[in-house]
This record gives sequence, C-alpha cells and structure tokens, in this order.
Amino acid sequence: MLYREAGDFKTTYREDNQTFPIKSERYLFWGAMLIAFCVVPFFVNSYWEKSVLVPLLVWSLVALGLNILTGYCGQVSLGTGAFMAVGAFACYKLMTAFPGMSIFFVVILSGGVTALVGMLFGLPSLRIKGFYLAVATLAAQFFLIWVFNKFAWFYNYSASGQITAPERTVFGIIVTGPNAAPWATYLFCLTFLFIFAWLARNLTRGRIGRSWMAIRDMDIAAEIIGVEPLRAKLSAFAMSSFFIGVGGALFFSVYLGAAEVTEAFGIDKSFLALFMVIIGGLGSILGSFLGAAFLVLMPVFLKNLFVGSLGWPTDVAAHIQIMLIGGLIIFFLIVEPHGLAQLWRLTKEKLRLWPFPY
Amino acid sequence: MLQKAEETAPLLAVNNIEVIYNHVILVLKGVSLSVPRGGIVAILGANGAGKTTTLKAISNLLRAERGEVTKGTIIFDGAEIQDQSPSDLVQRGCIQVMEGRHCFGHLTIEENLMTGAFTRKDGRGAIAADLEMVYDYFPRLRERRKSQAGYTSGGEQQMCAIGRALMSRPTTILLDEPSMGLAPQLVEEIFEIVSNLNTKEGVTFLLAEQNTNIALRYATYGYILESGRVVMDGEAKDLRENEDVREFYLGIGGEGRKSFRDVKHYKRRKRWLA
Amino acid sequence: MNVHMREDMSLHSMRADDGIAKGEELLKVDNISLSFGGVKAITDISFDIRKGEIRAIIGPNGAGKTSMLNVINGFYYPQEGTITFRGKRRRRVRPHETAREGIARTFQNIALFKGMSTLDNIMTGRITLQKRNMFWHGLWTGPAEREEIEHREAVERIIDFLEIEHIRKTPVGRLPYGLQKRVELGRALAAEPALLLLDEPMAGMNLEEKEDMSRFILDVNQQYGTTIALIEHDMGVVMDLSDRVVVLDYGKKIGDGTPDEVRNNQDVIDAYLGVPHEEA
Amino acid sequence: MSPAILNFIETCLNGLMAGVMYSLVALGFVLIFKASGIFNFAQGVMALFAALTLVGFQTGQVPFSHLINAIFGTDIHHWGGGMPTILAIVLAMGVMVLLAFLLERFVLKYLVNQEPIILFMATIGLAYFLEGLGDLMWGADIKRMDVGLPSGGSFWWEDLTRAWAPADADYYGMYIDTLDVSAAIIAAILVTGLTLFSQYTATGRALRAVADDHQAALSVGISLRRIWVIVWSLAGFVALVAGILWGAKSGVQFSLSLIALKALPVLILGGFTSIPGAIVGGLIIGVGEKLAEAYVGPLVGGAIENWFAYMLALAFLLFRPQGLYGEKIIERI
Amino acid sequence: PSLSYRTGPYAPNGIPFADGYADYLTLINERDGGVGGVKIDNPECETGYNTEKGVECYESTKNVGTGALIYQPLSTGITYQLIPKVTADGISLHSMAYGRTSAMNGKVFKWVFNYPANYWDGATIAVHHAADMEGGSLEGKSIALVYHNSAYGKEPIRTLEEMSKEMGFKLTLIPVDHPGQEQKSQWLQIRRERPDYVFMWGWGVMNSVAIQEAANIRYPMDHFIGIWWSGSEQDVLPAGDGANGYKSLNFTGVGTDYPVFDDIQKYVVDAGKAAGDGTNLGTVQYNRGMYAAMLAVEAAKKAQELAGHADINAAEMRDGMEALDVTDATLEALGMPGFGPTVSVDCANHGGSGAALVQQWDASAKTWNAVTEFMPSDRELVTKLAMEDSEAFAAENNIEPRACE
Ligand SMILES: Nc1ncnc2c1ncn2[C@@H]1O[C@H](COP(=O)(O)OP(=O)(O)OP(=O)(O)O)[C@@H](O)[C@H]1O
Ligand SMILES: Nc1ncnc2c1ncn2[C@@H]1O[C@H](COP(=O)(O)OP(=O)(O)OP(=O)(O)O)[C@@H](O)[C@H]1O
Ligand SMILES: [Mg+2]
Ligand SMILES: [Mg+2]
Repeated sequence: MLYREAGDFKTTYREDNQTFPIKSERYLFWGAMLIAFCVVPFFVNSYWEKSVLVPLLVWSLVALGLNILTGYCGQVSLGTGAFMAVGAFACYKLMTAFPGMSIFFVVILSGGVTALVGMLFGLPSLRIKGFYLAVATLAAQFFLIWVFNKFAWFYNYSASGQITAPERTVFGIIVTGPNAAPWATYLFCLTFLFIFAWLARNLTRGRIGRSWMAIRDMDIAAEIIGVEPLRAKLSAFAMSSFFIGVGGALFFSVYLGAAEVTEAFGIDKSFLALFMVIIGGLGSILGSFLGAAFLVLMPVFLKNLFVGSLGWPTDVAAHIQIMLIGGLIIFFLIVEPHGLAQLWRLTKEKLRLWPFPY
Repeated sequence: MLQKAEETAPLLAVNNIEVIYNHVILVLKGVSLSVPRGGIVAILGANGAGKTTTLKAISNLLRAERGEVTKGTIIFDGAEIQDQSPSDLVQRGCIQVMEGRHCFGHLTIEENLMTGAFTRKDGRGAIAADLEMVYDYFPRLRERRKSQAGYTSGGEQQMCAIGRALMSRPTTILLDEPSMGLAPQLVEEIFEIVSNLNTKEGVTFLLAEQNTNIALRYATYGYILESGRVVMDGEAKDLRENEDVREFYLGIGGEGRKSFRDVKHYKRRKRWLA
Repeated sequence: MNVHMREDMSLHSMRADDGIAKGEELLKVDNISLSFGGVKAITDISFDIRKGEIRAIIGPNGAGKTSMLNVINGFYYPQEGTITFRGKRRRRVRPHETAREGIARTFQNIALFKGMSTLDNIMTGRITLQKRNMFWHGLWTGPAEREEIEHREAVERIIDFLEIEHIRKTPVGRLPYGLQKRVELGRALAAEPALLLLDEPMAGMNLEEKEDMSRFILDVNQQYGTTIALIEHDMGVVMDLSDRVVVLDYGKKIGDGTPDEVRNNQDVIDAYLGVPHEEA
Repeated sequence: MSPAILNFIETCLNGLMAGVMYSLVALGFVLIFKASGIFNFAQGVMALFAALTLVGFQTGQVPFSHLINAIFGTDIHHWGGGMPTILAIVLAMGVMVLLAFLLERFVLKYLVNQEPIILFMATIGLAYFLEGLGDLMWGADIKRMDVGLPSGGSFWWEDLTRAWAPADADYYGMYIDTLDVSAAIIAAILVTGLTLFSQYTATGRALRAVADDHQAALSVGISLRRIWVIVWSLAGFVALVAGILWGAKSGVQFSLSLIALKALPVLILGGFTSIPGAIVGGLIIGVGEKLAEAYVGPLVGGAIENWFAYMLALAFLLFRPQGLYGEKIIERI
Repeated sequence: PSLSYRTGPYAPNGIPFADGYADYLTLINERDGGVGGVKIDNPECETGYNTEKGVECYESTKNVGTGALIYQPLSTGITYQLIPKVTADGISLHSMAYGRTSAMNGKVFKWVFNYPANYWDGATIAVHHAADMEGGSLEGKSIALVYHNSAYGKEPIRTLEEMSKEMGFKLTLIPVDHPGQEQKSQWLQIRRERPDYVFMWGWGVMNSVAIQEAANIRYPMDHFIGIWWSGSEQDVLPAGDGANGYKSLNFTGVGTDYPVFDDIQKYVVDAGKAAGDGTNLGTVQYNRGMYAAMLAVEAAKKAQELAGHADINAAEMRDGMEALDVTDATLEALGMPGFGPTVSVDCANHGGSGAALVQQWDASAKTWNAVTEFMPSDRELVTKLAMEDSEAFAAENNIEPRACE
C-alpha cells in the first residue's frame, strides 16, 4: 500500500486543521519545497527559466488569484488579463518613479493597486450573476486595456507604447532586466508564489473562505445565514485582484521584461487563466498549480514532441497541437469534471482502498 | 415469501445489482427485487439506504450523477434495460417521479405538465384531456397554472412533479417519496390516486416512501433496504404485522403509539445485518 | 458510545440573554400582507411568538407558510405590516442583518453549501459570531487560528449532539436527504440563535429519524431555551411538540391556539386535516 | 434637413445594420443556451469553421491537403473545379450537422447534469479543437467568400438622401451597405423562424426544460441526444449564415472567430435566453456604439467602440440583471 | 532561427514570409553548398504571433548547434521582448522594417538591426508619394491615418504630425481597435470628411476589412496608401474587384520576374524541398521573406570575410551585419536586380537606406505592380526622431551609447 492514513489520528483541532493532515503528504510537501528552493536553483538554465519555470510560477500565482474569485467565491471573471495589466503598469510606474524602492515592495504595492481596481470592477457583481457577470467583466478587460493604450502617461510617453522593465535588485541581486540570472528570477518568483499560496490557504480555510464558498454555493441561503454578500464578494474581488496584480507585475517585470498592453494582456490571457482554474479544479489550491502546469507545460511538451522529436513541419504540428489541447481539455472534463485536483483526490481514495476496487 | 411474485412473470425484475458512484463509493451491494404487473410495491428504509439509487438505477438516471450499475441485470417487460436511454424507457411506459421535485423552474406549471407529454403521439385532444385530469386531481395547480414553477411552494412543486409524470400516460410509475412536503390531506389523496390508477387502469407502481404507515396500507408488497441491501421483504400485510417493522417503522411498540415528546434519549438503532 | 449532553457544555453562550423573560413576546408579526404580482401569498396576518416556546405554523400547500418565514428573516419585504423582534420594530432589513440579530433557519428545499464538508457547513453558521478580519486570517497563526479553534470546539459540540461525527468531513452533496436535513439544523444551531425557524425539518424522514429529530428539537428548546418556530406537515409531530399552533390557509390565518384547540377547530379540519387526525 | 441631422440618422442607420450583424452571431449563442444552459464559447469558431468548409467545397479544395502532403510528400490541394454555391452550402450544412452529431456522441453525452461552467469549459475545448481542425483541413490562408450576395454602398439610397439636404449643403447622401441590408433580411427571417419554433412547438418547450434541469428532462422522457443534435445543428446553421455574411465582409480566416467577442455584449443585453432579445440587443448595441464612436470618440481619442458596447450592456444589466428579455433569474428559498 | 507564425490571426501573412525565408536559405544550401561552405541551419519555431511563445522559441533555439547567429522575430511585440535579451546574450536581431524604429540608432542598440527601412521612413515616403501625386505640394490637403490601435499602429503618428506642420496638410487620426472586423464608424467618418488621402497602418483582418470598406464607400483607391504590412495579396484579395488601384508601400520587388526564382524553382521547389507548397512564389510576403534571408546571407558572407574564417560566431555575425553593404551590383549578382533597396549599414546607422517603393494592386490580373522606383525617405526627420527616442531609452535603461568611430 502506497498511501496510508490509517494510524494517523488527530488529537487536537489544531492538528486537524493542518494543511496536510496526513503525515506522508506533509513529508512529500516539504521535500518538494526543499528541492524547489535549494536544489533547482543550481540547475536552472535560461531555457528552463524562461520557457518553463518562471511562466509556470507566475501563471500559478495568477490562477491562484482567479481561483479565489471563481473557484471559491463563484464569480466567473474574464477580466484577468486586464487586472494583470493593472499590476504590470503599476509596477512599471512605481519602478520608474521610485528607482530606489526594492522591487519586492514594488510588486506588492502593484498588487495593492490592482486590488483597488478589482474592487471597483467587482461592484456590479452584487447585482449581476453567473455568465452575465462573466461577460460584464469583459467590460473591465476592454476598458482597462484601452486606458493603458490610450493615455501615454502610463507608458511614460515612450514612442512605442511599450513598457520595458529596468534593472532592479533585491538584496543586491538582479531580478529584473535582461541581466538577471535564471536562478535569481526563479527564486524571486518562487518566493512570491510560496508566500501567496500560503496566504491563499490561510484565507480559504477559515471564516473568510467559508463566506466565499457559501456565496458560491447558494448566495441566498448564505445571506440568510448571515454572510454579507457585499463584503464577501468585494473581498474576494480584492484578494483575487491582489494576487493577479502581483502575478501581472511579475509577468511583466521578471518574465517578459517588456510588454505592450494590447498584446501581452489581451483577452486571451483572461481565457487562459480561466482554463487553468477550471482544468485544475475550481476551489482548490492544488488545482491552480495543476491547471497552470497543464496549460503552460503541455504546449511546450507537445511542441518539442512534434517538432523536436518527430520533425513535423511547424504549422502542421501547431495545428495538431491546438486540436490536441482542445481534445485533452474535453477529455479531462469527461473523465473528471471537477478538474485535475479532484482526479488526484479520487486517485488517493482509490489508493486508500487498494488493492480492492472499492 | 418471494414465491408469489415469481408465479406471474414480473413486469420489472432487478437482479442483484451493484451501484457505484464516482468509481469509488459503493452504494448498492446486491439488491434484487421484482414488481409484478399491476402491483404496487414499496421500498422502505432509512435515509441513505439506497432507495433513490435503486429507482434511478432502474430508470437509468444514474449516469447523470456519475454513478453506474456495475453488476446485475434489470429486466423490464421482458427486456434488459441497462443500455436503454431514459427516454426509451419513458416511451415504453416507465416513468420516474424524482425525489426533490425537480420541476423546470423557468417553465410555468402548465408548461411543466406539458413536457410530461413529450413522448406522446396520440394527438392534442388526448393530451388536453389528461391535462384536465391532472388539474382535477390537483385543483391547486389549476390556480397556479400560469406561474413559473420556480416560484411556487414546495407542495405545489411536488404536485407538479407527480402530475407531470401522469401526463405521459405511463404503465409503470417509479415514485420517489411522493408524500414529501405535502399536507396530510393531500398525502391521502395522492395515495388514493395511486390506488385508483392501479385498479382502474392497471398502472404498476414502485414507490420509495418514508411514510411507512401509509405506504404499507396501499402497497401489495414491500422491501426493506438497509445500507444497500434488502434485509426483508414480504406481503405488505405481513410486514405490517412484523414486530421489528412495527417498532422501527410504524412506531408502534408494545404499548401503542408513543408521543414524540416521550421518545427515549438518543436510543441506538437496531440494524438488520445482512 | 452514548453521548450525553453535559450541562456545562453549553451550546449557547450569548444571545439568549436579552432581557426578555421566558414566556414574554419575542417576535410579533402585525398585519402582514405580501403579494407577488397578482398572487396574494399572505393576507393581513398577525401572530406572536413567545420566548422559549415551540410555535408551529401549519396549513395546506401554498398557504404561505414558507413565505411567512421569509418575511420574518427579511428575505421578502411585506407590502404591509410590521415585525417586532426583541422589542424592535422593523420593516425593511437585509437577511444578513436579521441573522446577526439572532434569527437562524433551515430551508424547505435543502439549502446546504454543496461544495463544502459537513464541518465547514456548520462552521459557516458561526460566521456572524467570528470577528477576526482578513488580515489576521491571512496570517492565520495567532488570533485567527485561536478563534477558529474556539469555534470549532463549539461546532464539535453540535456535531456530537446531532450524532453526525462520522460524516464530519464528507461533502454534503453526497449525503442522503435525511442527514442533509440534520446538517442544516446543525448549521442553524451553530449561530446560537434566539429564534430558530425550521421549515419542514422532518420531510422525507422515516419514523425513527423523526423521533431523533424531535428529540433534537426538544433538547434545543428545553436545555437552551431557544425559541422555535416550525413548519411541518406531520400532524403527529406538530401536535406532540408544539406549544401553540398557527394555521394558515390561502394566506389567511384560520386558527391559532394550543394543539388541542386547533385540532378541534372545524375550519382547520376542513381546510387542512381532512378527517380528524387519526392516531397512528 | 441639415446635414448634421442627416449624418446623425446615417450613423444610427449604420449602427442598426452593424447591430444586425452582431445579432446573427449572438443568435447562435442564444439557441444553445436556451436549449441546454450551455454557454457555447465555440460559436465564433463554428462560424469560422462553417465558412471555411463552405469556401473549401466551393473552390474544390482537398481537405487535409497540407497534412497529406506533409506525410506522403504529395502535392495536392485542389481536386479540380469547384461546385455550385448552393450545393456547397448544403454540403457545408451537412458537415455542421455531422459535427453536432459527433459532438453529442463523444462529448455532451458524458457531461449530462454537470455545472454550467464545466460545460462552458468543454465548449472552449471544442473551440480549440475546431480551430486546429479548420486550419488543418483547409489551410490557414485567407479566403474569399463569394456566394453572390451584393455588397457595397447603395447608389439608389445615396441619391435619394442627397436630395433631402439643402441643395447648397456639402452633403453626399447617406451610405448604406447592401450586404448589411441582405443581412438584415436574413436575420429577420431567421429570428422569426426560430422564435416560432421555440415558442410554439413541443420541441421548443423541451429545449427550455432541458436548460433548466437535465436530469428531470431525462426523467420525463425527453431525449437529450435528439435535443442536442437538433440545437447544435441549428446553431451550426446560424453559424454558417453568420460565417457567410461576416466572411463576405472580412474574408474567411482565423479572425472570423473573434466576432464572438462582438456578439457577447449583445447577448447579455438582450438576455441569454431570448431570441428576439438577440436582435433588440444587437440593434441597441449597434446604434449605441456607433453613436459613441462618432460623437464621443473624437473627444477621447477614438476606438472606444469595443469597451463601450460592454459598458453599455453592463449599464443595462445593473437595472435588469437578466438582460432585457432574458428569463428572470429565479431567487426563492 | 526564424520565429514564424503559421497559426493564429496573422497566419495568412506569416506563412508565405516564413516560406520565402526558408526557401532562400535552402537555395543557398542546395545550390551553393551553404555560405562559404558552411550549411545554414534554420530551425523554425512557431510563435503564433504570441509574445510568450516567442520568448519560449528564443530560449529554445538560441543554443541550437553552435549557437544562434541571428534572429528574425517577425513580430513587433516579440522584438521588443527580445531586444534586451539579445543584447544581454550577444546575438543579433534583425527586425526587418518592423519592431522598434529607434533601433536604427546603432549607438544605443548594438545588437538590433532594422534595415532596410522603418515605419517612420514609410510614413515620410507615403507623404512624399502623395505630394508627388499632387504635383509637389500638400498644402491645404488632408490626410487621414487609419491605424491599428496598438503600439505598432501608433508608430507613424509622431512623424506624420511633424510633417503636417512642415508641409501644411491636415492630419486626422482614426484608430481601429483590434481585431478590426467592424470599421463602419471609421469609414463613415472618412466618407463625411473626404480626406484627400488615407494612409493605413493595419494588420491582419483589419487590412482587408478596411480595403473592402473603402471600396464600399467608393473612396478613390489610388489615394489610399498602406504601409508594407498592409500590402500583401492576402489583404486585397477578399475585397475582390473593389480593391483595384489600392496602393501600398513595399521594400522588395514583386512578382517572379527575377532570375533567382528560376533557381528556387529548380533547386528548391522541384526538388521537393520547399517549405510551403510552392504556390507562394512571387507573392509579397514570400519575396519579403526571401529578401530578409538574402540580407542575412550577405551579412554572413561579410562576417566570414571580416573574421577570416567560415565558422563565424554570433559576435562575428553582428560585425558582418554592421558592415553589410548591399549594392545594386550585389543584387544583380544574386539574380535579383532591383529586388530591394540597396542597404548599407554602419555602426551608428542600423536602419539601412530607408527607401521603399509604392506598389498598386491590379484586381483583374491579381498582381501588384510597382508604380514608383525605390524612393528615399526623409532621413533627416526620421533620424532626428529616432535619436530622441533611443536616447530616452538609453537613459531609462542606463545604457551608455557607443561612440562609433
Ligand atoms: N451522487 C452521489 N455521489 C456519491 N454518493 C452518493 C450520491 N448519491 C447518493 N450517494 C450515496 O448513496 C447512498 C444512498 O443514497 P440514496 O439517495 O439512494 O438513499 P435513499 O435511501 O434514497 O435516502 P433518503 O431517504 O434520504 O432519500 C447514500 O449513502 C449517499 O451518500
Ligand atoms: N417569490 C414568489 N413569487 C411568486 N409567487 C410566490 C413567491 N413565493 C411564494 N409564492 C406563492 O405564494 C404562495 C405561498 O407559498 P409558500 O411557499 O409560502 O407556501 P407554503 O405554505 O410554504 O406551502 P408548502 O407547504 O407547499 O411549502 C404559493 O402559491 C406560491 O406559489
Ligand atoms: Mg431518496
Ligand atoms: Mg413551504
């Protein structure tokens, strides 16, 4: 038996509230963290950094943020791209306005700015629900992008409308700009992700998380029970935007290094983030990671498989790749509509019963 | 006790079925039952015993809940029906009234009733006549015919769900907790309707019911389910006389009916272990 | 394992204490009328609920019972009439405000939060009692965790009380109907309400479970003095449990009094009971 | 009339026409949403796919030629000669029906009774799939759609309206695109037909039932399979019509699928479940955004149409959360 | 490597370009056995015109073989992305007539080249062409710029504003939001204002819709001039006959009337080694791809010459690019006489000559015809603007401009 929880009893509620109640899982988690923090940095090269790891970390962060809003609070949003843009532009303006400020705080502050904007655009959610809200959030998407494109102040009046991240450091280590070492950007993003995942976990396991989920599952009943919809929804919008803003800031400053708003933060980003949380599993922190991993890694993997290993023409490969991704999305939904995280849970349940089928 | 049912070839026979939800949760562990043509058979049992699951397995609605029948067969009217779609079944005269009403919230009461006639091909006239019949059974529905079902009261929805099933002119009805949420008077009426249809039109009933008392009064045969197994079955009148059934399902102990005020503190349940 | 309620393990720490003595008026409904478009759901109804009693509301289907509860906890706004709760008159409030004032309820069509476990559902009931803000929750370690554990203890008492320990971590969507009803009761209890509204708590239960449920209701009422208003169609339960009964029919009040009075009221018999209620 | 007023009228008129074009796409969404509660993200891609298929048949392309060539090293792309437009349309429609059929068989069947967002996600998967498939079958180059619909400004109308302005005014007459006029006619026919269908037939009622509750619909004997094949075919048909008209406007290529984004504000404004709503919503959005672009746009630097449409729809929603004609969201406990 | 895009919204343009680029390199490998005996390796990487995929492509290809020598990113967004990266990695980037215009300042952008022309060159050429049509002066005339509402579309605005001051024409700006399928408002505005000329900085579906709309309102098509990215067959074909007479800028010759095509047919297409199906030969984008490849090959030759050995590395390649001098004679020798403008690059000027021609669409023959020779741009103005921008960039990023000389 590979997976056991028998004999692992809790004697205090505190223990029972742990993130990983099962011992073997806990060890697995800390082991993984150890590797991620202490081993990977020594091996990461710029290909892994730029094509795989950093996008994975940044997207995980964004997916986490969206999952708070959509997965936990049930408010479908298609404005993620725009909120990332808010984070990115806030980051750019802060970086250029206060060159001396540590990039760490710049990123956090960008998240804060995004949270405010997110709350503003979350207001309609008090009246509008479901897919109506989803489409309505597109208003935020188009409007914000238009604003960033329109007003040259946001991109410091550069002739091209592009924003380029200047070089900034943390503890004297360069983390933005082209001269940043792969391990540095990787660790920088990983630290953020770690902190925010922990934050998300804390928020979702307590009262705040429950009020979100109550709104998601049945908003009328939730209100009658005593959940204040205004607070719950706006706090979800704020938190989610905070995460997404931080993600956007990292996306721009660390990952891309330069961005043009219409291209880097278009509506396809909003959709991508939504795919991640649905494929990964709504209302699951693990799901955010799995979803991000699936959608970041799968294309790279398929591409390397088709073009690199099989030597197909790039266009045929690209078309088939798109089809395959579509097919896989459908396939996973059929196998487990509640996402990869649920699949993982079921697998665990099966393992528990192993070797009996049920 | 089973012999009687076997003499006439049963209309519906469930042979030793197992049902699993989500690939891991085993709910029915070998349930067999048979329903004779023109009979009224009741399935009784505590919460979570698997009554609803059994009915859904028969009407093939399990797939929609990610459940599946992994073992056993279900025979209706001489044919195995596991692979048929629910709509085929309805066409063959077997319809289910689902637990928890499940009315179409956005449709009006009348439209809800009309959906029941979806599979019928016998013309508008006949359908309209049946509509009148349902309204006669449930005058309350006639009053609310133009209201959206989502806004009607719980009992009204329950009537609507039952009326909707009647609209398909079924020969077999699977009733899941028909009495739930209905006023006592209406409960009686519903069972009157059941027995009427049964005697006058020969409609067969399989009903899952918590109100054991009334169910056994109208049913001809009963099965008792406990955690996914049939633990007892027999003629309704025999069951009514059974000690255990009297105590646990009818609340009539040795000394007659107890007041709810006087039931013992946290008494442990007795379970039949199969 | 037989769980006994220890007297010191109080479910109710607060709220019950509001200066209203047992037997005095806790809630008063005055001349309430409510209609939806053309449909008159409630017409000019008045009654009161006294502290510490079990008050039943009965009536045929569609009589307006559920609507009445909805009015009481602010989900519907009556076109006319006022409601006085704990001496405060009000006309328009949001439901979450009434929850804060100490009204909790269960629903006719189960309204549990399907995506959450039993434990979380019941913990949600305590939302009005928890105070820590987002900042502390983000940090978790420290005040937020302490608060959570404190409330968890209270919730565990309720879980114990309702004998649902074994399904603590099960997602409620998977539970059978009867247990869901019980969890819903737990969720309402968790709010430590002054007034508990129960909408058909025993629908879909068999006798044994009804007995259990009756026990729970009586215990809550007797041990903690919680006032209870309940809607139920099982006359046996209603007559046995309640102190006073209101009868509604087509939105109008046709009877109000002790169970015995009501049982023998001819209007009530005609409209609702049909034949005089038979024993067993 | 002064040219300013005439210009205003002209802007409104063109807005109406543009709105009709959006409605055509929105209709497809409405159909599927109404019938199954699915928000069909793939509607735009379906329009593209239908248009690609139509053009492919019309010009006699060999499907998958690129793939075939890549694998077998052959060099084929056309099988010589095209086919009459009508035949091509019929065949393209056939492909859409086939698609609906396959979709039911391999996807929807397994997703009965799932939450709306899951079904939504599945349609996104479908969108990807069709996008790749369309390109793979017919190639990614831009194609010209020509089914013989007239296009270009109408002279007749221009001359007529020029006479309305004072003779000395600097005015050229009003502009109206004949393609838009055909679109309006087609849309009117479609909407009438579909409304009648959904309102007055048993199938129409069944559609709405399915949207409310899959399981209950199954239980009363509604065959989800049949319903789904029917509505997805209908949606395919609407997609084909939209594809033809938009294709004639902008050529057939990937961007055609993005018209879905123009249809969304129309959709929420009109209400997800209302066929006439799609048209009314389209008209409001069309006029609104054209007026905004013409009269507000210059003040703020233009290109405000896109977000303006969404903002307009959002503003309406604040007053009617279910859109103008959408079914009320039932809130009862 | 070439970062191509054969999928997504811009695939119709991306495919022939990538084909042209690849085919020319194949030709060199097949016919000449490579450059100076070294075979060219051209790994292609699909970006779908998407920035992140572009980055992935860059990272995945930069170490292929002995290391990448030059990048052709084919997207303005990706170019911006890569500018800092190639600078750090020391690999040259050739964003041919797109990307960051001010990259023509080689002092600041050591590793970036955008010859033979840039957008600002294009803007001045378009204005000059209009002036030529008006007999020399644009005084009192009006020009409307229909542009893609993005960084790319906004490129020419500064230049045109400067020129409108200088030459006295009135400039109207008409943005079109991405993707640009619906341009009714814009063209109604044009119809009412009747500008004498309409310029277009469009991309993707926006081009064909604009041309269609222009035809619909019966705008005189020969007064409608697009930038080179708005002037391929893909843009005009959907509009059918209506597009007849539409003009666009281009910096390569059109058609297959050059000796080099015979070789391509012979060594590449007939040999079954073509990247596409061979039907693209002579189209605008194909030729452009070829031209880009030719410049790369010439730069490589130069580099080998300078380095004195054939196996050049990235730094040597850059030197070659900076010393590139493509004259008419060179073109003649390559079998493409007059195919493109002459290009001569030096340390300070990475932008080439800035010349381009104007071509016009003949809808009945379905061909583009050049209507002018290669026209020089207003280099003075362009250089002035480029200096401002590049210096701002240098200041923002702490780059010390190179001295040059
Ligand atoms: N969709 C589901 N997924 C997982 N488990 C389920 C699901 N539906 C039912 N179950 C489980 O199956 C068992 C039987 O449930 P079922 O609804 O058939 O009981 P029942 O006898 O009808 O009870 P009740 O009287 O409460 O209606 C229960 O233990 C329940 O937890
Ligand atoms: N939101 C609403 N919109 C329209 N009609 C409503 C609404 N709420 C209730 N009604 C109507 O008001 C009447 C009373 O409904 P209510 O739910 O209060 O009945 P009830 O007494 O609880 O009945 P039951 O015992 O069947 O649950 C019903 O006829 C119902 O259709
Ligand atoms: Mg049941
Ligand atoms: Mg009720």
